[in-house]
Amino acid sequence: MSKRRPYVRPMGGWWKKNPFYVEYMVHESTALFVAAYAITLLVGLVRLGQGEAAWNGWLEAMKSPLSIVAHLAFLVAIAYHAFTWFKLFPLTMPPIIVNGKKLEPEVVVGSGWTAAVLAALALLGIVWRIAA
Amino acid sequence: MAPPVKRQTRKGKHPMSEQKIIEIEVLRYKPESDQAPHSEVYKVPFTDDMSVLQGVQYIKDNFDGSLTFRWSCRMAICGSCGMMINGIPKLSCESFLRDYYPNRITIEALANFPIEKDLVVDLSGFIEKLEAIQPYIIPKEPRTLEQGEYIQTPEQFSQYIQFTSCINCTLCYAACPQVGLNPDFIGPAAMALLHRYNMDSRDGGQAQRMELVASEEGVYNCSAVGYCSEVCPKHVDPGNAVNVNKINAAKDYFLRFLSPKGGAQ
Amino acid sequence: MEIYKADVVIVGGGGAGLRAAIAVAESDPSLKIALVSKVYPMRSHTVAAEGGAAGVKRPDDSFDYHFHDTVGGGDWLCEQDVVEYFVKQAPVELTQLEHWGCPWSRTADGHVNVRPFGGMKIQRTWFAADKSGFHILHTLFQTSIKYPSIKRFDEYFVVDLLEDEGRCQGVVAIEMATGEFTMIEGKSVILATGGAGRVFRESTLGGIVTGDGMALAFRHGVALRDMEFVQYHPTCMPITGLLFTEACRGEGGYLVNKDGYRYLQDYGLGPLQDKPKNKYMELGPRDRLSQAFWYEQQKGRTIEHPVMGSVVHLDLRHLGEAYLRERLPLIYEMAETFMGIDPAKEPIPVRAGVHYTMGGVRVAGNCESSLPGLFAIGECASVGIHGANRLGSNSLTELLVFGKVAGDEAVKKAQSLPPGNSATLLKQAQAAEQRVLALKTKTGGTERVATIRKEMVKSMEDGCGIFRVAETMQANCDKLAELRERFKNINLDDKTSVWNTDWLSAIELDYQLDVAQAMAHSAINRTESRGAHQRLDGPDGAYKVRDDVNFLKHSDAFYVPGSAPRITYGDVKITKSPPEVRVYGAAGEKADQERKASHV
Amino acid sequence: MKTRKRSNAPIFWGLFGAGGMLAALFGPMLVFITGVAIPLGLLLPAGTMSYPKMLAFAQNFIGKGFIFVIISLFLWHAAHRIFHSLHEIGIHAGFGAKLLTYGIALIGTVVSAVVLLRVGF
Ligand SMILES: Cc1cc2nc3c(=O)[nH]c(=O)nc-3n(C[C@H](O)[C@H](O)[C@H](O)COP(=O)(O)OP(=O)(O)OC[C@H]3O[C@@H](n4cnc5c(N)ncnc54)[C@H](O)[C@@H]3O)c2cc1C
Ligand code: SF4
Ligand code: F3S
Ligand code: FES
Repeated sequence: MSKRRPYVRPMGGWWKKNPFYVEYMVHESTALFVAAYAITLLVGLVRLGQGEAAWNGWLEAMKSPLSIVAHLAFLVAIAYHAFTWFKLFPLTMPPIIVNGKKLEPEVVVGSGWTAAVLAALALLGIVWRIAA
Repeated sequence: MAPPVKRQTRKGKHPMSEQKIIEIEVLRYKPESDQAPHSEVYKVPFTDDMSVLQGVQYIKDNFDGSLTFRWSCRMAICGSCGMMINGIPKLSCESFLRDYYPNRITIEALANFPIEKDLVVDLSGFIEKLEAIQPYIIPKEPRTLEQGEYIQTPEQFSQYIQFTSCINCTLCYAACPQVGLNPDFIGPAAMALLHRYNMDSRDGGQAQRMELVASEEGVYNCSAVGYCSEVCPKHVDPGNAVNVNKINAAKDYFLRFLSPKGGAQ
Repeated sequence: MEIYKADVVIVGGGGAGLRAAIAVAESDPSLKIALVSKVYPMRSHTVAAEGGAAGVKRPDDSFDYHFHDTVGGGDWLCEQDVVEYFVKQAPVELTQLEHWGCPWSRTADGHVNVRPFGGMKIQRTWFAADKSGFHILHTLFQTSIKYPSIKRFDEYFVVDLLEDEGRCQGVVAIEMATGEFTMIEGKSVILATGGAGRVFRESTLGGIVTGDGMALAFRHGVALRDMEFVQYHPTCMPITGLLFTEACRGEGGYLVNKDGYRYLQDYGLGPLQDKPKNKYMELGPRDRLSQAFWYEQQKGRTIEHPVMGSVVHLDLRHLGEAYLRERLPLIYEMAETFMGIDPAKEPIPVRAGVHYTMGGVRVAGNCESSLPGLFAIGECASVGIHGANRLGSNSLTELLVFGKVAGDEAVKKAQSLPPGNSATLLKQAQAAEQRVLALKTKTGGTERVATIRKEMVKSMEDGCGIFRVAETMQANCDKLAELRERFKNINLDDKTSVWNTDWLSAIELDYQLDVAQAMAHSAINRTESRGAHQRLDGPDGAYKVRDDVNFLKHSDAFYVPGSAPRITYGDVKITKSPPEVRVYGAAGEKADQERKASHV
Repeated sequence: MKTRKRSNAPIFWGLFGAGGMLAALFGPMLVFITGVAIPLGLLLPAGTMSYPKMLAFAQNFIGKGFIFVIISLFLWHAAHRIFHSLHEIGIHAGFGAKLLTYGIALIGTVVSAVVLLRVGF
């Protein structure tokens, strides 16, 4: 009879054990804010479908201090999402090889952030043009 | 080819001789008498050139011969001596006591593996995963020995060479929570090795290996935590291998509806 | 006891063992192979080899050159017929490894590249950066997974050989995870257990390199040949003994003493060369370079360091960071992490350390020992290609060439022999089990494993150093005899079954003491200087020179239970290279030319 | 050799990735526009999101597509991450967890599709 008795350590609370994991959990939790924002938009869309009064009601609700505070929180969380999303690119994307050399991770991440800023500005510009 | 070394080097240079005493707290587990692991603290005299491995050896040689751990090469190439050092998976032969002094240093068996005894973990699951990925050349164009070597251009060489540096130390498994949460997950190092063969211009086995990549034990267990690549002592970037293969597996998943033969079943 | 019936048992999962296993699996897939190793195969010490593997590659090279470099490098103590076979097979095997995926470093046009190495006339060392052994081992291990007939016994520790009807028929091993015994039967047994350098103190070798296979064969009456020849490598890290590969010099590194002087020019290796030149200066053979280090130390021209002791400098600075990172990445990292030195900015302090055992289990050219059915390959074997001094990069190739030979021979055996008598074998295995268990369970002893080990390595270093004299050699023999006695009084801290490394290291120590005795006694009996065995004594210093009249002979050490080994001598096979003066540098070149002239 | 079951994750993972990318590129600015700038009357012209403008936007092909993609992919992105996180904190991947995450995303997708179809072209 074998005297082996391998001991399996429990996983509970693993994410508290290392700052790296804590950060991971934080950036994962931005998903809650993305979901909340998407639902806000969905409600808006439904109201839009219900006619002008309903839509205006939604617009009004968006002005409540609670809503403003919530959206500021969404803004921070989703901006952090964007920040980490591109930061992970060297991990998640195939390496880009230029002249036989792998593009440095800093370059990849930097390009991602730049793209995000440009996309945001473009969006603002388009909205502006449609509105004007 | 080697990526830049991130590791810190010492300012003070050559090891100095004065002896200091460091406290080493070791998580001990004796399967034949202990219900669960417990810690023991040892006071170890050390010099600046001593690695954590040498600290542990000192304990075995002088205090308690029953302390159990794996080691061999002492030069960070055989991959035996991984431990959790202050909670971080590291090769104990290339971690130095001086970097922790005067604080106490805690040592534990690699996380996410069952502990067999003290610092020795059960690696059989990992070895099965290595074997499962078909880690050998499945020739694209077979060649006889008389025909000599395959030609491999620097570009072709650079595609896979990084993923050949894995020493199977399993630090990345200890770093990956998804391995802990689902022990069947094929995991970072095995995927890096799979990717190594897929990317080799001599190999034509990518389609054969897809079944595993795309399976329930495969790449989609990874949630891009990325700590695997962070702790890898050989800069293999196993996390990248896993994540790139998510893309490959997704292509295969959708394309199989289009192509007559399809990918994996 | 568990029983497993194999056709071929291979002990050792290093380069040699894996190559043999693949050879058997390829030539007859119906044979059952048991590959037994005390560590997972990819942890074997082959993993640490840095520089590369020799095999003729360039058009300006030839088998003849490789032959002469090897035989001359071995100070004519080589089996020349075996060397002839070896040099011819070398490129075949290295190409085979390429087909299996080994990432050899390449030239810009995609062909395998070769680098210069010490004692080689033309560059012919195939390399994979400075991790050649690592890549060879992992390639072989991964390739071995392809063959279902290879059953691995990973982390099984072999404690005895089984012998019946006058032939070797299997092994007994401890499953380390449980502490239980397994008998593995086989029609042939191949030992591939690696070297024994851990009987010394400062060495480039991993903790597992304890000479187990040598001791196993020795105890079964097989001779250990040429054990006095222990290679010191000239460029090791002080204290730890970690290796800075010869490729550092192959790539153009300099060795300088405390005055910044390239001292090798004073030791028959000059004149000074700027660029690496084969067989000159830093590319001389290891024995000569280590000896030069010793002389510098005697002359007070080494650098004295309070902790590291006497060192010289390995200077790589002129090669530049980019080149070093490409060609010697491991060396670069090792210098940084272990010593806090940036080799592109500072010279690396180095000293000579134990590196390789030229001797080993005596086998014929087909790798079979005097005990039928028992083969030996790799560093644990003495097949006769290294003689008195191995040339760097010949041993990795040896693993492949002779791994294949032994595999093929074992297949022939397995196909022609009937299965053994299991009952008799089991009885033997059980006796071995009792003997080995007794070491663990016995109480009342007072000696610790670590203490005896420490005294052994110290004594070996003093008695079997780069230069040797009768007095310290005798003291070493006496010390080892004393330690043998004290070993009987050993007491283990750990008496449990699961993963008992206290017990395993005691068994290893037992092996080491046998091997150490074989070395010590072979050394004291050889009253000449040849290759790695250099003496400073004798009447009027008579032993300082080579003595072909009396000692152009292999030494054979035989086990004598409870006593010092018996040493006898055997002939050396000479085919086409009669002994000459062994010279390098300009003198070597001149001798080469003279030889050529006399041949036409 | 062991036969392995093919994972269906590529679908969810693909949606997750697409949503994550959109959220990273446009998320912060969208939140700023709809949740901060418009309600507070900052920066953008008044009436930017007035009923006629928004209705027209929702009736336009591109506008319709944009709204649909943003809402549904944001939801799938979040659902996938939350599903994993539940697993990670020890609430294991059962049917309940799937219903709570992917279920909500599915409902959101269907609802937005229906509304967008109903507002006409
Ligand atoms: C630092 C270093 C650098 C080197 N560089 C070079 C070089 O550049 N070129 C070159 O040609 N040579 C080099 N060498 C030498 C060469 O690497 C070795 O001689 C060779 O690798 C030995 O291989 P092996 O297969 O015989 O043994 P190893 O690789 O040592 O394998 C021994 C195997 O036997 C097993 N084993 C041992 N005892 C037992 C037991 N009791 N029970 C079960 N299993 C057991 C072990 O587990 C292991 O698997 C170098 C050596 C060192 C140390
Ligand atoms: S990928 Fe890196 S961390 Fe993982 S086993 Fe290989 S070398 Fe170790
Ligand atoms: S840590 Fe684990 S989750 Fe993925 S990126 Fe690495 S395998
Ligand atoms: S002892 Fe080999 S990696 Fe540390």
